[in-house]
Parts: sequence; structure tokens; C-alpha cells
Amino acid sequence: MTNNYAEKMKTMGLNFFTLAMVLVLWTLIAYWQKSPFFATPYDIVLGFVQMVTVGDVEGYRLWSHMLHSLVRVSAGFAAACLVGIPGGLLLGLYPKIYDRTRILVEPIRFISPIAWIPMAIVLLVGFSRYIFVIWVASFFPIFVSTLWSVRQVNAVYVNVARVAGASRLFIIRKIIFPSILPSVIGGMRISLGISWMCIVAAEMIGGQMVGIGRLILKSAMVTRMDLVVVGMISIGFVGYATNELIIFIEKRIFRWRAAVSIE
Amino acid sequence: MKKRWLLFTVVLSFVFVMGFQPTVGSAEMKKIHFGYLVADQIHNFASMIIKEKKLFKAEGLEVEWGEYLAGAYVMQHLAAGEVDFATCGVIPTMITRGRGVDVVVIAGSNTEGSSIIVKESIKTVKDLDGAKIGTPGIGSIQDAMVDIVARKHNIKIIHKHMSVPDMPIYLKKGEIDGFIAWSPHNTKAAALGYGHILLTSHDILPGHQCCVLVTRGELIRKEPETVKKVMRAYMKAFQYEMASKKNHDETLEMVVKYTNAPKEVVVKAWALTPHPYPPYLNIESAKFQAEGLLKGGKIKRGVITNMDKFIAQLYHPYFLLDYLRNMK
Amino acid sequence: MAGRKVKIEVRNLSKHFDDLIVLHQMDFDIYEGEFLCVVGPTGCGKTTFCNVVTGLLPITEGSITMGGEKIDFKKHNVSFVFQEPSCIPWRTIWDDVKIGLEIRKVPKKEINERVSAILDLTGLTEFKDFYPSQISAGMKQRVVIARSFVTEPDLLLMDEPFGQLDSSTRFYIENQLIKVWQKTKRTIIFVTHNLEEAVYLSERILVCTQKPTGIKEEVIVDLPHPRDITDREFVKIRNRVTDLVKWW
Amino acid sequence: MANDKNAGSGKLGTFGYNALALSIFILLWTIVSWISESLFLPTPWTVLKSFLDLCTYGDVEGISLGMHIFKSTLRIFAGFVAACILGIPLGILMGLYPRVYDSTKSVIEPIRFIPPVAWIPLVIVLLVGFSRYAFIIWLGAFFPIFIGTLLSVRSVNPTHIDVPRSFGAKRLYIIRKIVIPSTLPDIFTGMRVGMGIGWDCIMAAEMIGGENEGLGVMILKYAELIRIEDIMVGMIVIGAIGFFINEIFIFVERRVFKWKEAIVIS
Repeated sequence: MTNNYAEKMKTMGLNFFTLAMVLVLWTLIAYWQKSPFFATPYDIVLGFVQMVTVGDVEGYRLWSHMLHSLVRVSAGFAAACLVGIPGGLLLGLYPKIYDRTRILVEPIRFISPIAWIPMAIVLLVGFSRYIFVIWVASFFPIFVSTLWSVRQVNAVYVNVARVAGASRLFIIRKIIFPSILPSVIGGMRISLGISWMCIVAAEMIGGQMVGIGRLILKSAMVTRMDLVVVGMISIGFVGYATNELIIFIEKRIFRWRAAVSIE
Repeated sequence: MKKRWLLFTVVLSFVFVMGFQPTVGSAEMKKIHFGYLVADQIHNFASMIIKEKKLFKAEGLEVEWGEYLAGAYVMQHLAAGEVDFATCGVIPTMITRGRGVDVVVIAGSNTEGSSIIVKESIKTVKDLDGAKIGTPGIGSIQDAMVDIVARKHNIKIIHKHMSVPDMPIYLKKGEIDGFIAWSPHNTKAAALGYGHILLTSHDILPGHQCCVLVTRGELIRKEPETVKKVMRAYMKAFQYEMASKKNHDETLEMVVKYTNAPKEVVVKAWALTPHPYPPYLNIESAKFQAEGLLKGGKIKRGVITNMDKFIAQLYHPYFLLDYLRNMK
Repeated sequence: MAGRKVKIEVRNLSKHFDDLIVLHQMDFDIYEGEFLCVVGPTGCGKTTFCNVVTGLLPITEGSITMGGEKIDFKKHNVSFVFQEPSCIPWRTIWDDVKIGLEIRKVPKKEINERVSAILDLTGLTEFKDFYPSQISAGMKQRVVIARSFVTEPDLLLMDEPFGQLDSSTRFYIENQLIKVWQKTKRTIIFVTHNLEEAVYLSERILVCTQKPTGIKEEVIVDLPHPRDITDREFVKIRNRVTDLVKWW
Repeated sequence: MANDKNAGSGKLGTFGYNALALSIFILLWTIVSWISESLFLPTPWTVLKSFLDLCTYGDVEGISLGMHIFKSTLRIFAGFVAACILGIPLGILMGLYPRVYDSTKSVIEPIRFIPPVAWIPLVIVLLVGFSRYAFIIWLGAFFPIFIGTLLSVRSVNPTHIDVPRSFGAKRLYIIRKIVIPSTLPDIFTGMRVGMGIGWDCIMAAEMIGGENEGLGVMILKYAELIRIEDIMVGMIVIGAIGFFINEIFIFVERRVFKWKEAIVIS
């Protein structure tokens, strides 16, 4: 136990060391650049303090930007789940439908969310645009992982229930669903990461004053590079934290599984 | 097992409900959506004064402000019927009009206000031959002005489209030989010593229309009262700035705050950016620019058959004239 | 054997996969309460045989009837012990064993009673809250047997259920299986490639031919339980079956 | 489960059905755009015409579609190659020495979640010219490749390592002959996913500005002119190229790694 604890402390220490190295490197680059377009770590700390205490030009503070972005991401992500999980389940159970419409479904995956923005602006309205842009990006991981995990359900488990006279609904509810759940949650985690990453793209839509992506874009327009970096770090940190949290929950829920992959 | 599912559902539905919370507005006041461009306060100072001095509230209007990264974004939102009023360039407005969207200019905002900054080795306009010049994008007046310079002097200029705040960096790194930008980015780069001003837009197109106040044609027909109120607030903002030296200085301070540019840069930029009062649209300049758009294929050929008619549909000065008449 | 009630009639049974003939015109009866073993050379289609008998795979030709009807899982009470490990990984032992009763909508109280009883019989009571990943392979197989018996099936198919177990565990579970069978008197079809196991367990052995699989011969094992593998009679029958299975 | 038949005749059928699905989609699209009569929902035929115009006359600046495609593909390729060169060795290294990854996790992991678009302001200051595009694509493609390799190295079957070890093999031999071959399918999958995400990042990369060619640049150009039909051409071309590259990867995967029982397509 103590050994384990010491190990953990060591890993943490090394992590801090790496972080410090990055900071030193950053400072060196900043001094070498000497440009108003590149912020030093000191500027960034000041910018962070300003964002926490005073807020930006409009007076919106960091948490307010974060909250608005989180609401948008949550909605887009929820929409991706609502469409992706039942859709993946359905097309997984009837693989022919997927195989026969692949040519429509697959190419959409490679169109980046930003490319959808002009169309989203003219064809949709208000909040639904954010949902759509984030949905486009985060739909596929969750859809595809559901679909493929349905295809890979161990036939024995299905047969166990079939032989016992189970109905189709029972098999879906009690056999297929639990056995795909780990992949579905894994897909959801990847999706959540991607939807959070799309927030800057989604907030290019404009018309809103708050949002962490908005903060980055706006600050870039007025060359407040310190705030750009504050925004970037906030996004990176929130994304990382949610990811770790879901991994933690996954490990808890799926105790019956031997191992959970970290990706 | 059951509990876990319940928790899962609750969390998911919570997330969902959070996401779909509608924006609540009060019913008594008329609500408008007003769009403006980020860091464009020197050209369109009026919206900033309206905001700071709460001039819309004085008119009994509730406003939702919207920031946009470029005129094209504003136009897309106008076309979608989401933005009611906006200040942005006349070029994107004409391009959108040329697409058949009913957008209407109800007042001008500023003329000129852009300039070409070049590296030190370029001394005369002739040196621009074969030079790489950064422009804000094909839908902008600045891009069109580079074409005008090239045509006038019979030289070839290579356009490089980029985001305006990035232009000074490109210039400093020597990736472009110069750029054309609106205030305060032009004076900012000059103040940083990255280049010098070769031509101002006054030299290229004297008195050319730059930014305008735009609305949707539908609003003019259906809610003229609202348009009147917006016009009144807009004009009051102009008058506020002109009223005294103190007010003018206060406006400059606001610009400094919003654009994050040094005071001296703002003062220089302001001097390059006339705001004619009363803010009529410069019709001759608008026509000239529309013809340029046609020539460049930026408005599809065949859309404009009669230029006068096109401008007459685009520009709707009734509310401006009405305000001026009633003022007396 | 004669005089026992016929439970299942297999007539002219054939199964083809495209051009490959796996089962070829099999004809036999299975009696009520019988312990029947099916043996044959490796790869002769024993698993296909099981899947066809239960109706998991469609039949190409012929018929299988149970009490004059086609086998239907919703009507008939059938259990199947699969060759591969089939413990459901996300269910605890208790939940896993009760799945058949759950599907048949047996009242909760009765489920509890029956599951407790079968767990006692198979010696799994203290592991009832464990997940399959936490127990040994032998124990998992016991769970599967408990799961199959708890529904009191009219017909129980076992497809090489003990293939992956070490010999001591196997003997232990075999004895338990016999105990449960003697107590409940269910009809069991037991497919194996282990001839000693077949002789040790069953009342009757069907020896299959190489592909396309047909029935070579029936061997009656008329020995009392518990059997002794060193007994002369036992060895005699085992040698006979071994001779029949030889294809070289 | 019960479908053993018609495995042979399925191929052509699938292709036919895909074609059918596509035609139905185009038909529906046509009908919807006719009914809505919206300026912003062009019919497929307008889009087709724009496509032909873009191929023959080029865009407003006279740059042809082929040039746009070429430039974008070049950028993707550069970024992707950079991601492979860095991601695979780094993944193998950090997989073999998990300590290294664990000690740098706090720096590496958050970077994964910073959107490529957000990097643009920094990238413009720090890098120059073509390297900017390569960097943004690299950002997108690097992590799937790196993480795929890393996890795969960690999960190499220990028995496979013990076999040569029992014959007295050196560490380098084990890495070369056991670790790399057994991780290769996962690396390849990582590369495919990385390529997909790289394509996703092309828009972000081409927002950098300073270049007038590229599919993303073309979309941005026409977004300024509010010409949805030309934007759609750009989107469809991006989607189609990404799709075909992905299909090629899957095809190669199935061919090369026959020994792997099942390949998961995701």
C-alpha cells in the first residue's frame, strides 16, 4: 500500500516536472519572439486573474463563458446520443440497412463541422445551430461504436436466451444492451471529447457574446493573446477532466469486465 | 441495476433539458437583435455608444447584441432572419442583395478608413507590381480596392486572403509584402514599425462608402415604428460623439477599450476614418463598387440588369430623412 | 429400452451448408428421461447436430418432432449447455442461473426457492454474488449446468460441456451431473468426443460416422451408477465404442 | 445468425442498393428544394452545374477545383506523414516504458482536447508558411496514431514475448520481431482513424489564411459570397475523398492482416 502511494507521488512529481519544463520552454520562446502576438506565462496568469475577477471587455467572466459553452456542448452531445445509440442499435440489428446506405452515411463523417457552418447559419435558427454543428461532429463515434458492438455480441449469450424461449425484446434488453454498454459508453466518452473540441468551431457561428470558443475568437481579433491561451487551457483542462471522470465511472460500473482500455 | 439505469436516465435528461432551455424575454418591450463586427468600433462607433449609453432602452427597445467575426457572417444571419439590424460593410450587403436576399441599407456609417501598409522596401505604387498583398477576403471592399489600384496603375498584385488581426504577423515574417486593412489594424501595424502606410483608401477611392446600417426589407414593411426607433438611437449616437470635445475623447477611450489598441493608434486611425454627418449613403461610390463586384464575378452575371434600380432597392433613406425632417 | 415412451423423433434428418453436406439422413428416437450420449470422430458435425436438434439452425431436409410437434423454444422447455463458455459476464452467478426462469416469468418467490435449491445442489451458494470473471473455469461450467437444470427442462442438450476442464474437476462435475439427473429424471442429449466420459455417463450411445455424418451404431450401456471405470464390463463397452469411432 | 446462404450474391446486391439509396436521396433532395424554393437549399442539379463550372472555369479567382483538391491533399498528406513519423515511434517507446507516458500525461493529455481552430492564432505567430497547415493536420492525426500504438504495445500478449525470450532472444529482436508485428494492425487502424480526423481538420487548417487554394479556402470564399451550391460542392468533395481514402485503408487492412480474425471498422 505504502509502495503504491510512493509510486503515485513519484508519478505526480514527474508530471509537475514536465509541466514546469513546458513553462520554462514557453517563457524562452516568448522572450525569443518578443512579439505582441505571443503571450508570456506571466501575461497568461494575469489574463486568467482578469478573466476570473473582472471578466472580458463585456464583463463576462470565465465561468460564465464556460457555462454557456457547456450548455451548448451538452445539448449537441445529448442529441448525438439520442440519435446515435438507437440508430446504431437498429442498424446493428439489421446490418443490411447500414451496408446498403453506407455511401450516404459514411462521407458525412469526413466533412468537418466548420464546413457545415455556412449552411447551418442559413438553414437553421438560433440554438439549433450549435446543436447541429456539435451533433455532426460527435454523432459518428457513438453511432459507429454502437453499431459495431451490436455486430460483435457473442452469439452464445443470445443463444442462451433464445433456447430459454426469450422474446426478441428480452434479448435486446437483457442480452444485447448490457453487452454493448461498455462500447457505447466508450463511444460516448470519445464523442463527448470531440463535441467539446468542436466548441470553437460551433461558436464561430456568431451572434452570441459568451462562450469559451467565442472568447478565443474574440480575443484573437483584438490581439489579446493571453486570453486566447487562457481559453485554450480551459478547454483542454475541462476536456481532460471529463474524460478522466468518465473513465473512472466506467471502471466503477463495469466491474464485471476484466479491463477497461484508456483510449 | 435498476438504480443505475435511473441515475443514467436522470443525468442524460438533465443534460438535455439544460441544453434546450429557451431564452426568456420580457413581453412588454419590443425586442431586436442587433449585430456588429468584433473590433470594428472605429468604423461603426455608433453601435458602441448605443450600447454604452443604453440608447435603445431610452427608445423603449430591448436589444440582444450579437458579435460577428466578419460581414459575411452577419449577412448569413440576416438572411436567416435572425439579425434585425446590423452595422457592417456595404460590399457584403450588396453581395447578399445580389443573391436575392432582401437586405436594405438605411444609413451610412463611415467612408474610407482603410489603408495599404507595405514593407519598407516598397516606396511607390509601381513597386507593388507582383507584390503579395494580404486582403480580408474576396467579399470585402479592401479586396476590391487592391484590384482598383492594380487596374489604375496597370500592375499585377497577388491577393492573399487572411484574417485581419493576423496581417501584421505575416508582414513582419515577410510572407506578404503588404496588406490592406481597416482601422485600427492598419495604424497598429504602422505603430509597431512593421511597415508604412503607402496608400490610404482616400487616395484610392476618395469618399468611398465603407460601412452601413443594414436591416431586413421585411422589417421596413411590417414594423416601420421599430425601424424609426432604431434610426433615432443611431442618430443620437452620432450626435453624442459630435456634441463636444469631451464626448469625442470619451468615444476614443471606449474604442481603446473595445479594440485593445493603444490610444495614439486609435487617434491616428480615427483621423483616417471620416464619419460624414448626416450619414447618407454615397450612391456614386456604391454604384462603382457594385460594378466592380459584377466584373469580378462576385455577384453573378445577369443578376443586375439595371444598376440604378439595384441601388434604389438597396438603399432606403426614408427613415434617415424622416428623422432629419422631424428634428428641425 | 423398448417400451419406454418416445420423447423425440428424428426422421431422415439432413443439413447442408451450401454444397457441404454435414448431416446425412439421420434416423433415431430419444426416449423420455433418457441420458443419451452422441460420440463421433473430431469435426464430424456434432455441434451442428446440437444446433439443428434444438432448432437454432434450420433443417435442410427431414424432421425433428417432440411429442408430434416441431421444437419451439417458446412452447417446449429446452435447455442447452454450449461448448464455449457461456456464463453471461455482466450477471452475477445468482442472476445468471435465474435467467431462464426470468424469461418464463416465474413468480419471484418461486425463482428464489428454485435457484437456492439448485445452487445448493451444485455447491455454488457461497459464490452467488460473484461475477464470472472472478471464478474458475470449472465453477463457471457448474453455473451453466445449474442454469440448465433450474428450468426443469424437458430436454437438455449438452455440447461437449467439459471439454476445457482438467480431469479431476471433470470427474467431480460428472458425478454431480449424474446426481442431478437421477434426482430430476430429465431427458439429456450429451455430445462429447471423450469416449470414456460417454460410457461413464450415459444409458445409450449413438456413434456417428465421419462427414457426412450419419449414425453408425447404437450402443446400450446397461451399468448401474456410480460406475467404475476399471470394471471389466465398462472396459469392454469402452473398447467397443473406440473401435466404432476409429476411421483409420 | 441464421444466414449462411446468399453470401456470394450479396456483393453486387449491396452495391446496387447503395446506388439505389443514393438516387432516392438525390430525388428527395430535389423535391425538398423544389418545394421550399429557398435560395439556400439549391437543387442537386444546381450543385452539379457549380461542380462542372468549378472544374472548367475555376472559382471567382480562376483557381480550378483540381488545384484546390491538390493543395488540400498535399497538406493532409504532409500533416499525416508527420503524425506517423512522430506518433508511431513515440507510441512504441511510451508503450515499452509506461513510466515515460505516466510522467508526461498531465501535459500530453490536455493538448488532445484543445480544438485545432484554437491553435490558429498561436500557429500563425510561431510557424511559417506550409508548416502551419502541416501542424494543424498533425494535431488532429497524431493522437489516434499515438494512442493506438501505445495501447497496442501495452497489450501485446506476454506469451508471444516469452516464446523468443525462452530461446534467448535480445530485447531488440523481441521488439522487431514480436512487438512491432503484433502491434501493426492496431497501428494501421490508428493511422486510418488519424487520416479521418486529419480530413476533419482541413477546414480548421485552411482558416489560417494567406493561401488562396484549398478546398477549405474555397468553402470559406463562397461562404463570403453566400453561394451555398458552391459550398456544397466543396463539402461533397471533402466527404467523398475522405470516404475513399478510408475505404482504401480498410481494403488494405483486410488484405494485409488476414491473420487477424476480425477487423473492427470504426
